[in-house]
Amino acid sequence: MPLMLPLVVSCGLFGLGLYAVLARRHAVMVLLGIELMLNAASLNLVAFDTWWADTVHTGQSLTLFVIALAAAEIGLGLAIVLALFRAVGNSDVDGQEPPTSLLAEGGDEL
Amino acid sequence: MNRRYSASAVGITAVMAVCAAVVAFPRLGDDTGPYGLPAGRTTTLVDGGDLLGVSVTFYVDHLSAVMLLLAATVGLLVQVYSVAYLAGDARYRSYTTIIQLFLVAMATVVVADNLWLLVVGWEVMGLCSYLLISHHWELAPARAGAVKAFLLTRIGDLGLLVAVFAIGQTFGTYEISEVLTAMASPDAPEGLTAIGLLLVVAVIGKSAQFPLHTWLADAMPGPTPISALIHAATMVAAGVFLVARLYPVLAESAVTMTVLAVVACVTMLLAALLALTSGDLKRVLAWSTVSQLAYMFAALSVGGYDAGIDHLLSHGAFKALLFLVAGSVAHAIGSTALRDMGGLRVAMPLTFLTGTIGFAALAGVVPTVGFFSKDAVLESAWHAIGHDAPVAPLVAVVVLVVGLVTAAVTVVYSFRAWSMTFVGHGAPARASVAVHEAPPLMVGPLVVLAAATLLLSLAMPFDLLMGLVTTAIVVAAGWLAWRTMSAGRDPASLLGPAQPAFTRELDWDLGYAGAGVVARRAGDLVTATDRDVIGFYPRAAAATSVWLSRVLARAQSGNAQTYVTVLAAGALLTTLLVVVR
Amino acid sequence: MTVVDAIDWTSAGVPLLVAVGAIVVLVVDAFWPAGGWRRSGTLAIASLAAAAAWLANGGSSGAIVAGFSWVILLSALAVVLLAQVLEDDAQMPAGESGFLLLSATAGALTLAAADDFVTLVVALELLSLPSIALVAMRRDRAAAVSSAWTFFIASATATAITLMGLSLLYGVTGTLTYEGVLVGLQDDRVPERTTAVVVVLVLVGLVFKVGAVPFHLWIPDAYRGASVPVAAFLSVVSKGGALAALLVVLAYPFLPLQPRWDIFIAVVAALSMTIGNLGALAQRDVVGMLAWSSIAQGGFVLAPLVAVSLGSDDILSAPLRYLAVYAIANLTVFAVAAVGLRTLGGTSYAHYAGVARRQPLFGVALVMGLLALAGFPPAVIGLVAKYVVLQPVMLGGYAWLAVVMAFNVALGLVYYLRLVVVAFAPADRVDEGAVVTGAAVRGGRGTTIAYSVVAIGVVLLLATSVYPTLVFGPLP
Amino acid sequence: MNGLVVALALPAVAALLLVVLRDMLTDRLAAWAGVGVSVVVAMLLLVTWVGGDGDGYVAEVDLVWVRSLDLHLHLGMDGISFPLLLMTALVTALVCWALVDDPPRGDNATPGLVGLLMVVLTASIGVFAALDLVLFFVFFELALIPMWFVIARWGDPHDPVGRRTAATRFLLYTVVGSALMLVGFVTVWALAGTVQIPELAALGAQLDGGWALFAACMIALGLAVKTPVWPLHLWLPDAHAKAPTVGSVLLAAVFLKLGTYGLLRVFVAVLPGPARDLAPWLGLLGVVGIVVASLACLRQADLKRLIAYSSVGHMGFVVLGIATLTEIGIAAAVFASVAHGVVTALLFFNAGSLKRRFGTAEISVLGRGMYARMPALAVVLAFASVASLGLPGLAGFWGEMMALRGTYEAAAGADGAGLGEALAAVLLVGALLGVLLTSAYFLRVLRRTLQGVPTPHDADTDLAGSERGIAIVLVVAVLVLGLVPGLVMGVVEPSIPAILGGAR
Repeated sequence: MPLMLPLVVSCGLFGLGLYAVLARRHAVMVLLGIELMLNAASLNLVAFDTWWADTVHTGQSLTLFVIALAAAEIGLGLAIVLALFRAVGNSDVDGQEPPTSLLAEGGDEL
Repeated sequence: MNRRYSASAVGITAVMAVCAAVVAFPRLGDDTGPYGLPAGRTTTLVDGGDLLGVSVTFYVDHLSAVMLLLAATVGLLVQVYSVAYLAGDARYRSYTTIIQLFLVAMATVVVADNLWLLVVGWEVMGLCSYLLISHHWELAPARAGAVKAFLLTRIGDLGLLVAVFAIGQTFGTYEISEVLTAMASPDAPEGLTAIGLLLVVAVIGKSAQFPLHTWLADAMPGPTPISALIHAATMVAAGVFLVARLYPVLAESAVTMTVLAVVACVTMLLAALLALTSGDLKRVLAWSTVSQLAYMFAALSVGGYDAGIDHLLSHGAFKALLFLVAGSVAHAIGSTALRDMGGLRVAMPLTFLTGTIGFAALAGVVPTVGFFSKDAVLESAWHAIGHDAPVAPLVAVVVLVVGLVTAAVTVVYSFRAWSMTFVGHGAPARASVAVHEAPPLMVGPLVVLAAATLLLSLAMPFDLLMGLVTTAIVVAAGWLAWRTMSAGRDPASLLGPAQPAFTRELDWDLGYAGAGVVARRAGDLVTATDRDVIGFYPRAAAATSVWLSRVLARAQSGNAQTYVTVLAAGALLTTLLVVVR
Repeated sequence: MTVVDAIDWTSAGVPLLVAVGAIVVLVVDAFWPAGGWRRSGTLAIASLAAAAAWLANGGSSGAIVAGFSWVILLSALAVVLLAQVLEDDAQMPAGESGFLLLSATAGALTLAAADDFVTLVVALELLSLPSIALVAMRRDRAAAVSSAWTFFIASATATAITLMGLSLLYGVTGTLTYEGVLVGLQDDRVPERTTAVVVVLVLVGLVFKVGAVPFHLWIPDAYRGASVPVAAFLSVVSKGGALAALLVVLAYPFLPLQPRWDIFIAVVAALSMTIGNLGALAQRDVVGMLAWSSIAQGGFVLAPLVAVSLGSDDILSAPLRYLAVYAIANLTVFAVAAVGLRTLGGTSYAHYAGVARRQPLFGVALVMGLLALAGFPPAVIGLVAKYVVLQPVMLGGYAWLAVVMAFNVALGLVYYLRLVVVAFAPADRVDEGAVVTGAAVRGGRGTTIAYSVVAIGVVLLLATSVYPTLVFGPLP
Repeated sequence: MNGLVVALALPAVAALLLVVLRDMLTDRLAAWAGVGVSVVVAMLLLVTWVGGDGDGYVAEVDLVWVRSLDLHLHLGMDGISFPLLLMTALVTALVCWALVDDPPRGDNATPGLVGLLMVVLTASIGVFAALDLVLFFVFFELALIPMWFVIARWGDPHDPVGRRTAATRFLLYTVVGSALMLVGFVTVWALAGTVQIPELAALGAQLDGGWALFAACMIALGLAVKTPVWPLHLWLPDAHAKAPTVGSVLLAAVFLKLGTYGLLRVFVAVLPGPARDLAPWLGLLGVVGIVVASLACLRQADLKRLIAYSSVGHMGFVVLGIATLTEIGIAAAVFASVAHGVVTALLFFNAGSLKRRFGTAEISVLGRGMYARMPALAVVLAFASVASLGLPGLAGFWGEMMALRGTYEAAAGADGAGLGEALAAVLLVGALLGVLLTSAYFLRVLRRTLQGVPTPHDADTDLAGSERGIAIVLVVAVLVLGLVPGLVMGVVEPSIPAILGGAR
C-alpha cells in the first residue's frame, strides 16, 4: 500500500476533527472531533511504522499510548460536560459564561 | 537709621579708595605706551590649574592706575553725595552695598591680569548696573531700563567670552601680561582679526556704542549718582579700557580698527544729535556720554592711545560732575525734564557755577579739561593721516571730519541744556515748594569735581593748531545756539524736518521690541510643540495601550471554540512564519 | 535483541516517588476519608520530600534537568502548603485535590526528564489532565467548570496538534528518541521547510502549556475560574515542566533546525510579553492580573531559548534561572492572593486598598513579589533575572527582541506597581466605603500555614535580592 | 572598613529603621535623623576621599556578587564621581532639614518620607560609585519607585490627579529609557564579556562596529531620558512642578546628574568609538535643548515649571560639553552638574517656600514687589536666578563657560574633538543665543515677582527657620563654587583621562 494513502486519509481526519471542534455546538460532537484528530495522528504513526519497518515499533507503541490518552481525555471531557450540564442545563458549548466586564471600576492610580 | 549706614558706607568706600590709591600711585610712572613690554607689576594670588586657566593674578600699570584712581575718586564722591541725595530712602543700605560691590568689580577689571578674572569683574559690574538702575523698582521705566541694560550689555559680554576663548586658543594663555609680551615679541601671532572683532562686540555692548547704544539712555531712571558713577565715569568706560588694555591685539588688524572707527563715528554723531533733541536733562547727558565714549574709541582706532585714555579721564571727571549737577537739580525740583527747569542759577548758585564748568568742559571750552582732551583726540586723527596709523588715511579723514562736526553739535546741545536748565526763569515759578541750593554733602562733591575739571587740564597735552580750530568751532556753534535760543526757538529745530525722527530716537527700540516679540512667539511655538507634537507620541502610546488592553479583556468571551480558533489560526500562522523565513 | 533499554531508574525515581505519593493520597483518602487537608497535605509533602531526597542524591540525568526538577518540586511543595488554605472554606475535596496535584507534578517532572518524545507526550497529558480536573473541581464557582471546559478543549486540540507533529516527525526521522531525532534532522533528505513545519507542530503543545500567545486564551479564564492555589500551580509548576521540556527539545533534538524555529520562538515570546502585559493593564483583580502577567512572563522566559544553539551553559541555564526567580516571586504573590481571598474577602484591588498598613507582611510581600516580577529594585533579584534572559538574546543578536523586551519591562511595571500603590494607599486616601471588607476573617490553621508561604517567599526574595548567588549559585 | 561602602549602606539601614520604627518617631526627630545620616555620609565620603592615595579609584572594593553571572559589588570613586557624591549627600541633608519645619501632609508621615529619601540617597551614591554596569543599573533603578511615591503622595496638594499623572509620566519615561539602557549594557557584555567598568574602559577602543553602535544608542537613549535631552524632556516639567519641594530639589540636583554621570562613565568611557559617532547628534540635541528650553521658559506662568524647563537648558550645556569630547568639555560636564545641583536646589527651595505660602507657584498669584514684602526670600531668589543665568563669579558660570569653550575648541579644530568644525561653530552660536535667552527669562521673573508696586498678601512671611539656614548654606556653596572653581577642578582634572582615555 502506498504511503500516500494513509497520509491523505489522516489529513482528512485531522481536518474533519478540527472542524468539529471549531464549529460544532454540541459538546459531544466537539469531543468526537478531538477523538478524530488524535486518531489521525495514530493513523500516521502506524503508517510510518510500517513504512520505516521500525524494529522497535515506536509508532505502534505510541499509538497504544495515544489510544489510552484519548480514553482518558474523553473521560475527563465527558465528566466536565456532565458538570456543565448540571450547572447550566444544556450541553451547548458556547456562551457558557456571560462575558463579564473584567474592568472593575475604581480610580486609576497609574 | 540711614545715618549709621551712611557713615559706614562712606567709611568703607574711603578705605577702598585709599587702598586703590596706595596701589595706583607708584605705578603711574609705568607709562610705556601700548606696544611696550608690559611694565606693570604682576601678582599671583591663586593659581587655578592648567585646564581651566583661571587664576587670581593682578597686573597693575599706568592704565590700571589711572582707571583705579578715577573709579576710587568718583566712587567716594558719589558715596558722599548719596548720603544726602538718598537721605530717607528705605533702600539706602542695599544701594551703598551694591556700589561697594561695583567698585570692587571695577577694580578687579582694571587690575586683573587673568582674563577670566577680568570677565568676572566685567559681568559683576553689569549686574550691579542692573540692580542699581532698578533701584526704584516700583517704577516701570526703571524696571524696563534695567532689563534692557542687562540684556544688551550681555550681548557684548558674550562677544567678550568668545574673544577670551579665542585668545586662549591663539596665545595659549589667559594672562594679559603674557599676551602683551607675546605681541611685543618679534614672532607675534598674526591673523587676530576675529579676536579683535569679538572684542569690538564686547565694548559695543558695554560702552553703549552703535548699534547697541540705546540702553544707556534708558538706564537713566536709576538714581542720578549711579548714572554719574556707573553710566558715565567708570563702567561704560571699561570698554575703552579693554580696548586700551589689549591694544596691540586689536591694532594688529586694520579691519578691526576700521570697524571700530566706523562704529565710533556713527555713534559719535548719532548720539550727539540725539542729545540735541532730547527733552530730559539726564537723557541729554546719557547721549552725550555715548557720544564722548565714541570719541575715545575714535582716538584709539586711529592710533591715539594716549588721547583716548586722556579723554577717558577728563570725561570721567566732567561727566560725573554734570550728572551730579543734574542730580542736584532733580533733587531740588523733583524732575529731570528740561521743560520743568529754567532760571535755576539764582536759586542754586553753586550748582549753577559747577554745572557751567561741566557744560563748558563738555563743549570743549578753554581752559577746561574737555578742551584739551578733545583736541588731543582730534589731533590724533589728524596725525593719523599720512603717518603710520592702524587705519587707512581715508578712515582717519572721516574720523577727523565727523569729530569736528560732532564737536559743533556738542557745543550746541551743551549750550541748549545749560541754558534751559539755568537761564531764563521757569522752575522756581512753577515749583510748589521753594527751590534752594542742595545740601553741603551734595555740593561738596560738585566743587571737588569742578575743581578737577579745571585742574586736570594741567596734565593734558596741548596742540595749538587744533586748539584754534576747535575754539573757532566752539565760538561759531555757541553763537548759533545763542542766536537760536534768544530767538525763542529750540536749537533742536536746527535739524529741520529730521527733528521728530531724532526725538523718537530713530525708533531704534522697535527693533528690540520686535526681537522680544519674536522670542515670545517662538516660546509659544515651543510650548505648543512640547504639548501637541512631542507630547503626542507618549500620550498616543499610552492611549493605545489602554485601548488594546480593553480590547484584550473583551476578547476573553469565555467561548471555548473562539479560543480554539485563535489557537489553530495561531499555529497556522506561526508555521507559515517558519516556512517563509 | 533488546527492544527496550533498561529503565533509567535514577531519572525515573523522582517522578515515580511523586506518582506513588499521589496514589497513596488517593487510596488513603478513599478508605479513611476523614483525614482532610492536613493528612493529604502531609502525605503529599512526604512524597515530595522523598523525591527531593532522591534528587539530592543524584537522581537526575543532567544538571539542567535537575535544576528544573528542583524548581518544580519546591514549587509544588509551596502549592501544597498554600492549598491548606482551602481547608478553611472547603472549596475543594482534599484527597482528590492532593492526588491531582501530585499527579500533575509527576507529569511536570517527567516532562522535564523525558528523553523520548513518547515519554514527552505521556508526561504532557499526565500534566494536563489533572490540571484540568483541578480547575474544574472548585465547588463554589460555576465559572470553574466552564473555564475548565475551555481549558480542556484548548489543551486537547494543542495535544492533538503536537501528536500530529510527532507522527510526522516520526515519519521524517523514523524514531522518536531525542538522540535519534537529532541524527535524523541532521539528514537533509527531507526539505528543511517541511521539517521546520513538523517541528513547529510538535512545539505547539509545549508552548501551549507555557501559555504563550497565540495559545494563551485559556489562561485568564482558567486562573480566574480555578481556586487560587491551583492557579498558582498552573502558573509555576505546569509552566516550569513545559519550559523544561521545551528547552531540552530545542537544545537537543531540534538543534539542527535552530535557524528555522528561532523566529517562531522569538515571535511567540515577543507577542506573549506584549499581549500579556497589555491584557494585564486593564485588570483590577489580583488573580486576573497575575494570569495575564504569567502570559507576559512566559514571553520573557521563552526569549532566551532563541539562542540555545550557541550552546554555552550560561545560555542553557538562563531560562531556568529566570524560572526560579519567577517561581519564588509569583508564588509569593499568589500566596498573598490565596490568603487574601480568605482574610480580606476577595481578590479585587478594592480589597487590597491600604492593606500594607494593616498587614505589613502583605505589604512587603507585594512590594518584593510584584517588583521582582517587574524586574525592579528593591527586588533586585527580579532585575538580575531580566538581565539573565537578555544575555542570550543579545548574544544571539536578536536586537529587536531585546528592544521589545525592554519596552515590556516598562509596560509591566505599570500594572505591577499599581497594585503596590493600592496596597500602600495612605489611610486618608482609602475611601472606607469603597474598601470591600467582605468576610474579613482571621482564617483557621490552614490559612496560617498558607500565610507561612508568604513569609517564606518574602524571606527568600529579600535574601536573594541582597545576594542573588543564593538562588543562582545552586542552579547550574 | 571601607568608607564608601559604609556611606552606601548607612542610608539604607537608616531607611529601614525609619520605616520600622516610624510609630516611635516624631516628625521632627525623623527629619533630623535624615539630616544626621546625610551629613555623616558626606563626612565619610570626604574623609575617605582625602584619605585616598589619589591613584586610580579611591576606596575601591571589588567583591563577587553573583558568581555565575560574573557580577561584582564593585565600587570606587574618582574625581568625576566624588564631587557629585558630595553634592548629593549635602543636598539630601538640606532636603531633610527642610522637612523639619515643613513636615509632609498626613499623620506622622515624615519617617516614611525620610525613609524614601534615604533610599534615594543610597541609590544615588550607588550610581555614582558603581564600577559594575549591572550594579550601576540596579542603583539607577532603585531610586525610581521611591521617587514615584514622593511625587505621587506628597506632591502638589491641590492637584491629586495631576501629581499622580506627573509621577507616572516621570516613571514611565525613565523606565523605558533605562530598560533600553539595560539592553545596551547586555550588548556591551555580549561584545566584551565583562561588565566591570574599569576593564571595559581599558579595552574601550576595541568596542567598535555596528553592535557597539547599537549598544551606545541604547545606552545614550536611556541616559538621555534621565538627563534629559530634548526631545525626551517632557517628563521633567510636570514632575518638577508637581513634586513636593524635597522631590523637586532631589530630582533636579541629583536625579538629572545620574544621567549626565552615566553619559560620562558609561557612554564616553566604555564606548568611545560609537560615542564619537553619536557626539554630533548629542551636541545638536543639547543645543536645541538649550534654545528650546529657554524659549519655553519665556512663556511659563508657573515658577516651578519655569525652573524645571531651565534645568533642561542647563543640562543642554552639560550634554554639549560631553559631546565635544574635549578635556574641557568633560570638566564642564562635571562642574556644571555640581553647580546646577546647588543652584537649582536653591531655586527650588525658594519656589517651594513660595508655594508653601501661597499654595501655588503661579507667577500671577505670587504678586509683585517681593523685595518689599519678603526681602530675604526675594534677595535669595534674585541671587539664585543670577547664579542660574550664569553670572561669572557664581557657580553657574564656569560650567557653561567650559562647555562653550569646549565647543569653541572644537570649532577651532582641536584634535580629537567630537564635533566637526562647522557644526561646532553653529552650536556655539546657538548656545550663546541660549545664554542670552536664559538671562532674558530670569530677568522677566525677577521683574514680574520681585519688582513692581508691592501687592501685600496675608501669606507674606519672610524666610524663617530651616528655610533661612538652607538658603545660607546654598548661597555660600554657590559663592564658593563660583569664586574658587579650582576647588572642584583640582579634583576633576586628574580623572579626565580615565573618561577620555579610550576616546583618544
